[in-house]
Amino acid sequence: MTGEAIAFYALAAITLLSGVIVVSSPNIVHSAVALVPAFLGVTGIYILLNAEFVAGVQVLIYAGAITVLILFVIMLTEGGTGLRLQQRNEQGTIGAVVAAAVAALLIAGATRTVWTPQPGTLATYTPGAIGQSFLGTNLLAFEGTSVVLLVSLIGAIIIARKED
Amino acid sequence: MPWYLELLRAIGGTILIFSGVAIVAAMFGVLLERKISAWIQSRLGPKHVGPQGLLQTIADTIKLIQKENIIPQNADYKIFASAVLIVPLAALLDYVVIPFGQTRWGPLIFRDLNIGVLFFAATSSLVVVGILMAGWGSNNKYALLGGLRSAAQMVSYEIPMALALITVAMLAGSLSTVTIVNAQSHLWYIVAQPIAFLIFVIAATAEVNRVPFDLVEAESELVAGYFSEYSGMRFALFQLGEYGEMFAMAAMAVTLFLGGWHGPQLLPPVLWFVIKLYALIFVFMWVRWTYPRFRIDQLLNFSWKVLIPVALANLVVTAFFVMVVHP
Amino acid sequence: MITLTHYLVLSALIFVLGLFAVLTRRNGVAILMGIELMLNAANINLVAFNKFVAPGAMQGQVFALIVITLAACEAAVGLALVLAAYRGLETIYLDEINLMKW
Amino acid sequence: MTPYAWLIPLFPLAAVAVIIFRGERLPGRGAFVSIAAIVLAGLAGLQILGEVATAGARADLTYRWATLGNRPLVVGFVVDPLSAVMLAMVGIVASLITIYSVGYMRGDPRYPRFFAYLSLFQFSMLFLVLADNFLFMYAGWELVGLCSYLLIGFWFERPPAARAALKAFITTRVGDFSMMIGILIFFLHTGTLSFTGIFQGIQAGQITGPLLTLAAVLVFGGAVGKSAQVPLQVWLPDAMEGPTPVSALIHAATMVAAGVYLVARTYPLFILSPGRDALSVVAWIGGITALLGATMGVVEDDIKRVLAYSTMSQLGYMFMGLGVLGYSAGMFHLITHAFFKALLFLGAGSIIHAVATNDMKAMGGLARTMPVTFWTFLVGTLALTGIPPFSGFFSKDAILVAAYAQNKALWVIGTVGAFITALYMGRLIWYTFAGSYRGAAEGPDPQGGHGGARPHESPSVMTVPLVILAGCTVFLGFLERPFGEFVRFAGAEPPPGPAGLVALSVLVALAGWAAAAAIYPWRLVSPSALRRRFAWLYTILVHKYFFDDVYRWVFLGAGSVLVLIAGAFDRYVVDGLVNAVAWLTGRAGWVLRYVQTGREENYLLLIFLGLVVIVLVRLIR
Repeated sequence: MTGEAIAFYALAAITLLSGVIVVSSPNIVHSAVALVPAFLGVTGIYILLNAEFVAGVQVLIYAGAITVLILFVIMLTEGGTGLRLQQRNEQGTIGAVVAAAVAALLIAGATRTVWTPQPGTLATYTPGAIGQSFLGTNLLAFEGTSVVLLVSLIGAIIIARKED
Repeated sequence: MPWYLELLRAIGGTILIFSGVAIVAAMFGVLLERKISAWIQSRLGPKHVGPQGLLQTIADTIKLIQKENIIPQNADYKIFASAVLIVPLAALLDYVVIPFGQTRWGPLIFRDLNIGVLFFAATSSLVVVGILMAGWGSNNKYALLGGLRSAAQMVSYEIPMALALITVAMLAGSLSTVTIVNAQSHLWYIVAQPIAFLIFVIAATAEVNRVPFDLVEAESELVAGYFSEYSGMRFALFQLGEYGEMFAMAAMAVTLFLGGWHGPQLLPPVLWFVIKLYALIFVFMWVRWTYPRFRIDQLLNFSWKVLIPVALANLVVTAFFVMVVHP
Repeated sequence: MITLTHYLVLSALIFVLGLFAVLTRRNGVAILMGIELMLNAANINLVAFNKFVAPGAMQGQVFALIVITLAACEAAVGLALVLAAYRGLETIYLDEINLMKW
Repeated sequence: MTPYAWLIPLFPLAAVAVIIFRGERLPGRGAFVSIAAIVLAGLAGLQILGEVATAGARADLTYRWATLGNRPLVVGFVVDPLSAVMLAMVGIVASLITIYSVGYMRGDPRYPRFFAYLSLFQFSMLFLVLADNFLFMYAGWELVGLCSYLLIGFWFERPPAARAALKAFITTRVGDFSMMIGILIFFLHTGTLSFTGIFQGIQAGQITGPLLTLAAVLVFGGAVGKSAQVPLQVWLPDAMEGPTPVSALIHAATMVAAGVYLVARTYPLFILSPGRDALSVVAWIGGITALLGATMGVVEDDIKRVLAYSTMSQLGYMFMGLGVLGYSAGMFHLITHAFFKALLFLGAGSIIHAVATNDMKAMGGLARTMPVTFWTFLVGTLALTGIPPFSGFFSKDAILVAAYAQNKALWVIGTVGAFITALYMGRLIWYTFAGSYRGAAEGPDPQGGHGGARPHESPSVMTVPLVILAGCTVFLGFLERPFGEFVRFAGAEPPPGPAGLVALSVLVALAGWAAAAAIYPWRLVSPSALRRRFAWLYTILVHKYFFDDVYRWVFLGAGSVLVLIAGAFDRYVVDGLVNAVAWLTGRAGWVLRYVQTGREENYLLLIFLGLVVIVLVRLIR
């Protein structure tokens, strides 16, 4: 067990355990709060993968913004007032079966494929390099994303505002 | 040794050491706050414990540790208890990337991350989660309202703050705090970017929930906001987190705009940093005891309708200068 | 030695957790949380493939960032929809929102 | 200047943009923009004409626009004597008419729009004139057609105007379609759309025999439609519903002459067709139209329609001239006709402006009240009827000489036409200007330009263009020889005719005047007696040779039967099928809708279930 393996397994455990709480907790607030360690675990995974900028953005957006947004909405809707006994719908069992089957297939596919790792040197993923890539080769995707961002911003405001 | 393990070690070390530093800073900060408020309000302030009341906070801390931890009857215990950890932890994480000074062996910093500023923004944004958890977990309407206000406020003010950070990073051409400080060896960015500095300080004041943006814990409206129900050591931890966050914000402002440890050769760099830090802290306290409080709608409007447009315009103008005028 | 497969299995498990949430939760917000988990799993894949299969490239991280951005969009719009539904129908439980059914 | 000729059409186009968007808010409601644009374009046109005439400047500005398959689509503009002359003519006439319109259209609620349309037309016409390929030519062709439609129907509140606009558009469309087919045939066989490329292709034998003749005639079909030749002449008289400056500009001077210009521009197509069959078609169509138009003019009472028939007939002369190898004669007649017919129309407009009616029988005695109009109108009439030394005499005479050398039958037709021309124009003059005013004493609306029981001379903004045009009319005729050397086509130079020929045609014209004088002022023969005596002829003429009726019967009658059948087919077979499908889908949906739970979880579950099943099946097989 190298340090890397220890870190990986610890982070995976954090992520998966929090994930289980997210999907299974009968209390929606607990689910939402459990998202934070799950996202932070994924952040750690990114750091293990040398993607520190992605990790920073992950914390900033997922843990810092999306979770807060989700908690906010829960508290503005019924999550803040009362608990429902029934959080799971009628297809819980078959859903679990299907999810398990998908998991089995995905894991089988991941483990049985022979991946040939490229031994090339890892690029230094500085923020500057990523920025160059965004405004260079991936400019179209960048612009498209910004348009989507703008549209969803406007759309969210229009959907959520009170009609008067 | 792979660098990610180094990072983990650095974080651990920061937490260990800065728990000490930050606790001391927070305790001293509380004392300072009381002294300054007293001075501004023409009172004397704490005076009996130790010389000139210097040991007052220590006494308070001991008192708080001794006190019973009261948990409200219908509180959500897990959330109620874990919220206490998140707030100070997030505040302490901020210190990882703050360069305190220059020594013979290099800058005095735990890790000079190349995403330093982003790291700072990310960790400081985590505080909101803790506050929301505290507000909801207390099962108290004042606490919940305080938590919700805090969430709205902090999410709103994170944006102008991040824009101000980006402006500075753009000028320095790096997200690394050490590089940014070194880039100011001749000219502090408060001169080049007065607007960004103002925006940062205003947003920082809002982020740490201080007057005039202290709606989250507005005593006259919400008792103590999200930590109304906390007592004893948990209350102390919240205080620690809050003051730690304030010191972190001030330190970041010093790093980004006031030239960090740079200063005339008279004093060692670390001392320069501390002087600037406390000057800024004094400004925060001065403002706190001088200004009245905003209304919640004024607060949110101010962020979305004034600060963000101004910050965006500033960003564009800066980008223009960086790219076109002075490449 | 942690290989690509480790990351892929982890991402598959996170994805399935998200899928399970989406399939079985009644609460609209919980379903959004499941979607966020699935997107995170996809991001792990992107970054892991970038490191192991195409070490010189940027695309994996770049697209992970784009996915994060789009996740933020999705969360904003989705939560706005949940709010609107709650305001109009007084429920965010998706099986109770059936005005247009049949 | 010549290399920048392509800029000329842009002046009016800019004016269109300015007037459309700012017109109502500009001082003088934007008319000056239009005037400035066309005057500038006209001056540039004159400058180019000068350069081409003196320095022999030429320009062929080509641009490779696109590649269709392996065929390059080369477009561009050409400046040569032909287009230079047309540029100058269009520029001058259009400038004068635009200035005139300021007076004529004063007070119209859609005043700026009128000038915008006028400028748009000028742009299109200049564009058409400069085109060096069929693509641009066709584009300009359609654009002038559009402007014609818009301007004929400018007063669209009046049902006849709206109907006339539609009629003009649809009738010319028939010709345009034929032209398009012709162009496509050429493109198919020579692989190019540029005129020179097609001419070279023909000389290289890429398209020969009857197909060449057919294609040339099809292209000529466009000219037939646009220039109102038999059998597509029916729209031109109705087009007189438009404002009179429009009639002068579009339906006398420029657009209808575009057909003639097209034939002149693509002259090699016709002259190279086997046995010059295509050229003969042009000549005969022109000759027939010349005669038919003139005869119909005799019985018409509407002053503008008389002029319209006259235009039609004169265009016939031009085609005839081109058809009998009188290339420069035909083109010269185009130019002189443009000036004197514009003059006549503007004079008629001035009259209509004064008396507020189109009916000649309600006029009379206007020579005294409107002296400027009368004298200029008389100049135009004399030119039209071919009295020396007015310009019409020279050009028409040249055509007749060419016809005499080539085809005696056409010469006879042309000469008879000249007689009738003098007859109906004399009738017009005497009805309008002589005698006493027969206009009703009841005054139409007292305010507005088109009113007043008492005829009066028009404002100078209208009379000055008349005088200038009259001056041109007088003076242009003496340019016959230089013109013939300037605009000519090798191989289409008719031999000089016998000397008596000129005298004969003058005599014929004078005879026409004399006959008119005998009938109208002197009453040697009463018009009504003539009408009774030749009742059958009168009926035919009044009904315009029954063209409209035949078209109505054939196209509307047969067409409506066809439409009925097609409608029934559509309703019962096509719609029936669609309805059956819809019914089936509806029933299926009625049953299957219970599958649509409207719940995302169910759908997603099925999607992933399906995914699992598909992957498993794939793994097992």
